[in-house]
Amino acid sequence: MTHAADKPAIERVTVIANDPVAAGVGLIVLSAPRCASLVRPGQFVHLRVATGADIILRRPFSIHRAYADRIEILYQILGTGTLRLAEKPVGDDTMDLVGPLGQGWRTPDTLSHALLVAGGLGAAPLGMLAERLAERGIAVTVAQGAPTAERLVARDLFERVARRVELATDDGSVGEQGFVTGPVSRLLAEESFDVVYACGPEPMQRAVASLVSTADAQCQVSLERLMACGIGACLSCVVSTIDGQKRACVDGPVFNAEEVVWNASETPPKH
Amino acid sequence: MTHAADKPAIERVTVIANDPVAAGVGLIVLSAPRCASLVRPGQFVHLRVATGADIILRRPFSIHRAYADRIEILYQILGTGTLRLAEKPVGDDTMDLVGPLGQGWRTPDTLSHALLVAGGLGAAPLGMLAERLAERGIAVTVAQGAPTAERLVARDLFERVARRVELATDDGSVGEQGFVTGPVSRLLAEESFDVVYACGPEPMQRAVASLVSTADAQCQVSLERLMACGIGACLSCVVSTIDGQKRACVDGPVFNAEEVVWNASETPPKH
Amino acid sequence: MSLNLDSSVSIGALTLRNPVVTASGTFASGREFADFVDLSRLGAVVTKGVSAVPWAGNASPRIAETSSGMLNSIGLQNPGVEAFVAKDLAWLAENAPGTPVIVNVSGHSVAEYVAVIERLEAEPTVSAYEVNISCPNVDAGGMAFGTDCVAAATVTAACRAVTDRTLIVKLSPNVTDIAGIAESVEAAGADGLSLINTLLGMAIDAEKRRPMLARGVGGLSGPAIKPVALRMVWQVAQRVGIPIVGMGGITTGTDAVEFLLAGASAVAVGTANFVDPTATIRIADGITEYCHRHGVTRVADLVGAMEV
Amino acid sequence: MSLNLDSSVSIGALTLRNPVVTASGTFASGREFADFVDLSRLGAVVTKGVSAVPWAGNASPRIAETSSGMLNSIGLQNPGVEAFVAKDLAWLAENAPGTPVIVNVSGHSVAEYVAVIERLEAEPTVSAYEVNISCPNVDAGGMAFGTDCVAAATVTAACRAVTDRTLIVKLSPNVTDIAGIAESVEAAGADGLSLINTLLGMAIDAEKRRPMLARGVGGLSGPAIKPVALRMVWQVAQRVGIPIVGMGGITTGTDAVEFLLAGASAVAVGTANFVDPTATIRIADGITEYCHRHGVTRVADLVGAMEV
Ligand SMILES: Cc1cc2nc3c(=O)[nH]c(=O)nc-3n(C[C@H](O)[C@H](O)[C@H](O)COP(=O)(O)OP(=O)(O)OC[C@H]3O[C@@H](n4cnc5c(N)ncnc54)[C@H](O)[C@@H]3O)c2cc1C
Ligand SMILES: Cc1cc2nc3c(=O)[nH]c(=O)nc-3n(C[C@H](O)[C@H](O)[C@H](O)COP(=O)(O)OP(=O)(O)OC[C@H]3O[C@@H](n4cnc5c(N)ncnc54)[C@H](O)[C@@H]3O)c2cc1C
Ligand SMILES: Cc1cc2nc3c(=O)[nH]c(=O)nc-3n(C[C@H](O)[C@H](O)[C@H](O)COP(=O)(O)O)c2cc1C
Ligand SMILES: Cc1cc2nc3c(=O)[nH]c(=O)nc-3n(C[C@H](O)[C@H](O)[C@H](O)COP(=O)(O)O)c2cc1C
Ligand code: FES
Ligand code: FES
Repeated sequence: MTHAADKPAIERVTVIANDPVAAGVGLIVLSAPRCASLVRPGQFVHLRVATGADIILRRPFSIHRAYADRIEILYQILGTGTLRLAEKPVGDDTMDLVGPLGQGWRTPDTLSHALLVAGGLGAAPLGMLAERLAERGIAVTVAQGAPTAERLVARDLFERVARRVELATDDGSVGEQGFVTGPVSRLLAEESFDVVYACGPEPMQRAVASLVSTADAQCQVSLERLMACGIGACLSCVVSTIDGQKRACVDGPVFNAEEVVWNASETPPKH
Repeated sequence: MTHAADKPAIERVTVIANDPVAAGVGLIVLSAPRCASLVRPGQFVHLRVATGADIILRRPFSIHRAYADRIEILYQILGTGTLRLAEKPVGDDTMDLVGPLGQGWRTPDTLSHALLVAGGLGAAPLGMLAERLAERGIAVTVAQGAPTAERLVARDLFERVARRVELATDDGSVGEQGFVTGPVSRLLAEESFDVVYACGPEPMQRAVASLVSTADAQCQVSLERLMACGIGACLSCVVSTIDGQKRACVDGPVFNAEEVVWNASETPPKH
Repeated sequence: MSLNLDSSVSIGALTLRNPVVTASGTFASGREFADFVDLSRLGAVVTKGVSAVPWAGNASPRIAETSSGMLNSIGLQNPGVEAFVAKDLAWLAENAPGTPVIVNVSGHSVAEYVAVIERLEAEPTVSAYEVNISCPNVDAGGMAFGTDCVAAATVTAACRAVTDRTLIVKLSPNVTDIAGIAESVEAAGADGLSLINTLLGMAIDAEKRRPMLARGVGGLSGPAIKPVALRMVWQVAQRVGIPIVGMGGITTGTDAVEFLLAGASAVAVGTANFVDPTATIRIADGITEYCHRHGVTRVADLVGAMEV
Repeated sequence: MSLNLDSSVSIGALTLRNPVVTASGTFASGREFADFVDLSRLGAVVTKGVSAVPWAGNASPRIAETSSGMLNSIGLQNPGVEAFVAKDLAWLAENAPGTPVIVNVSGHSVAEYVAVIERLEAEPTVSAYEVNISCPNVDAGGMAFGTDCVAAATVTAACRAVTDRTLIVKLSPNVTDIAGIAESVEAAGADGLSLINTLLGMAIDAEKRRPMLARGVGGLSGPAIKPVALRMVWQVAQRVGIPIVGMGGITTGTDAVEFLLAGASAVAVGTANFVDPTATIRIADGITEYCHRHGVTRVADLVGAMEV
């Protein structure tokens, strides 16, 4: 099988850095030249965290940033796999990835003003998008929410590239107190956007989608599902859509909000 | 349960050193204060090499040497567990042992001249014995055999403490060519020993035992069996004896040769 | 901290101070673990299999390691009921007086099972019997009794007839319909069920082109079988009224809680004892910790509390 | 280096260039793996389950990870035989012309199994059928057919009646006597058997007190089940004369050789495809390497070559 340039492949990775960025959240930098050169914002990798271990499945992670021969992954420690990921020392070369995978964020040529909505770890797949849009001279506004100020991961990145950043925290430690939907509705009222890109807990994405549906902007969401194969073969990652069942790994993870038939039971037990 | 001073216990260990000593053979030095202070020559530890791994059972290893707060294990890479052991970096503190376990070599007070017969990795449980006997001023003679000169592991230790060392290698690269039984029969003819301590492949131990039976010396052998629990509960390590089935882990691993009913099928598939 | 937690559970007339017992054959009769475990903290000691006369067990090798599990073909080696009474029961009476003793009973025939129980009726320190009709490692009897409803009921009824003590029957997972067998055993008078025994498996040495075990096949245990065990405990709990001792791969307190939620009233720890000789106590503490974290005041409230 | 090795094996009239095929439901119809695997190097592509009409499958979550394994309750979601012919068969004919296609057939009733085969008889690029009477993830039909000798024989005979192509029947491991079922299926006209399908299992979320899978139970696969699979392949091989496609946890070439030695004529790779998308080829290469190391010149010579 010839690896057509843009096709996913298995790639051995080396840990360049792996540091905590907030309580229970880490940022790992991996050397992965092929993936780094091919990945588009919103795509993910299926990472083999452990070999010879009691856990056998790969773990899917969005690519937070990509540059030169490196990719960055923002991860939250949820269970065995992410715990082992957090323990990987610099220089570790035991992991491999399958990627880049999935359909990323769609950025029409006509795009002139984008609103990025990040809830908690939802900031992960939006980092690279914000950077690439800014590079293209597209106006980027960000609405970010998290439980606490400390958990506003990637906030610096957003502050750096975005025209405007509105924050919300559950505890009000920074920005307005409450959910990110607060700033979002204000922004939708004050400004006009071509596309709204949302990622975070599914209820939050759903709420954002309904807010946007009343404004005249397109809304894209990145959905999480349990994934065995990550490449479209096992049907473990189904997403109910108005066109029937789709696969989050190959038809997504990014979907147009209008096509999604929201179904809480489909979301992974964790997150 | 109070840990009566000499009882086995679970002890977390730290890797002090771990280096190859011959092709496929390594020597690992572990910090294990309790075990180091209690162990008697010929005893072993049940080492948990991996946690969260696909292999769940502990691995039994003889204690090659013990001093201060340390124990040394001489290991041959045979499969998954020993391969992982060989990969343990200095400073690793993920392993724990259960030990010290089993009945070690018996050294009667009347003992004045001992013959130690080591075949290949059989040198492992004999190292500490040679040192302790020498410390007690008991004359130690060693007959050591291996496939090649390089595989005469612990040879330096034996040369250091033994009155006399006779070698045999399959390829004749050092000592006489052939099995260790050659030097053994010569030594039995030339000198007289109170006890012969033998460890190595079971056919070799059996051969040595029959040689000794004609001389008037006592013969002890250290037997290997597959072990699940290592503490006498599971009956996976049975040794056929003239007094019925015994357990290598608690009734052994050292047995008097005369009581052993040699049964090739009982020996582990490997070694 | 366990002051405000009632950890006790019941199996028939027998009350256990906590739900953690030992899985037969993995804990001998406790003596070998006394250096690691305070036996007075166990819900009960379930002894190794005891037969009317001494059994030599199977040829070696008797174990083989598999992914997240192990195979064994020990074959119920034991010195017979008389030696058991003289050595093990006596030792337990002296060293773990407060801990219930559940004797695991083996037999090649109905008569042999009955003979063991009849002999033990004379022993005041026996609290209950666990009749093993599911050992995959003996030719006659053993699993054969556990794979057929009629045979299972026959053994159960015969044992029931000779004792008023709590009678637990241990079921084989190597069947099409374990719940059906469970119902027959309940109808035949069992006070409780324990499941699962090992799954019949095989390991092969490709280099030598031989089975790893001298016997060829053996019983699979350990974390690998936990999903099958949970499913069977849950299925059986839906269909019978008597309490269940659940087992199969239990290694942590969370594993144990999963079995309770599936419908087990108690849990047995087996293979985990080989990996960590203190496993039973660690698991009991884990259950306590879970209860405190979830505001559970009676462990018994967890039994069958899964929402499906 | 494989020049001097004959890797071909036969299942009925069908000859495979090597013994490695894909396990149904883990490889879709090959398209998704084309980026990783040279499909022309596979012994055959065994497709996902195909039914007469589209099936929606089960609710999510549909998978759960377990020790050295995974549970799935996909439920044979598929677009039905017409869509399969139009999309998958056409794609395979164009992109893997030299590779035999074995269609895995699903049904809720005998009539549905027959309907799928009758429709596919018109398709020249179908080499064989694998009739799945063992899916634990559908309520009607599915496993029910695979757990009863009579029902299994009925489905087999009905399928046999409508095709002369190689007919393989896939057996369920969730039975007391798989060899007995195998004999009935052989007697009913099957050309081959494949085993094992998944073991029925369950995973529980202790924190949420809910099953991990929306369906509650699911099928256990992966290395955890290899010992059970090897035992069943070996038991069945002793009792039937037709070839066996062995599967269950195969992850390495050595695993595959173990199944051949136990009596399988071919091996299927399932869950391993999720861990390593190139697993099938790696395993085929591993078998070749083993043969060279052991001086084996025909892979077929390994079939059933275990000394017991
Ligand atoms: C397309 C995609 C992109 C993702 N990007 C990120 C990211 O950038 N950063 C991040 O922290 N997490 C991300 N996740 C979630 C991440 O995959 C899970 O947190 C992770 O798999 C948990 O593994 P674990 O072993 O720690 O948890 P465990 O609960 O022990 O895992 C058990 C099983 O459940 C699966 N699982 C558990 N939670 C999730 C989940 N939320 N989504 C998918 N599978 C899950 C695991 O993969 C494993 O198979 C993403 C998920 C998807 C589908
Ligand atoms: C009392 C005793 C003392 C020992 N002392 C030493 C020593 O000092 N140095 C040394 O190199 N080896 C020693 N061994 C052998 C050592 O335990 C095995 O080589 C080791 O367990 C192999 O593990 P593995 O995972 O690498 O091999 P694998 O073959 O992958 O192991 C698979 C299973 O078989 C068991 N096993 C395989 N070979 C043996 C064997 N020969 N003996 C016991 N179990 C085995 C493993 O423990 C494991 O349970 C001793 C064995 C015993 C019983
Ligand atoms: C080495 C060994 C010996 C066993 N002996 C017995 C026995 O004598 N009687 C019995 O009923 N079960 C016996 N079993 C089965 C266990 O009691 C238990 O049912 C099974 O191992 C599953 O639990 P686990 O996965 O926690 O080990 C034995 C299991 C092992 C591993
Ligand atoms: C996600 C998944 C889907 C499956 N779908 C099917 C199917 O459609 N038809 C079938 O006969 N078997 C199906 N199986 C069973 C496999 O083909 C195979 O029999 C089983 O997984 C054991 O092999 P393994 O351990 O290598 O995965 C499926 C297995 C998995 C894991
Ligand atoms: S993860 Fe397998 S199809 Fe999406
Ligand atoms: S290893 Fe368990 S009794 Fe010896």
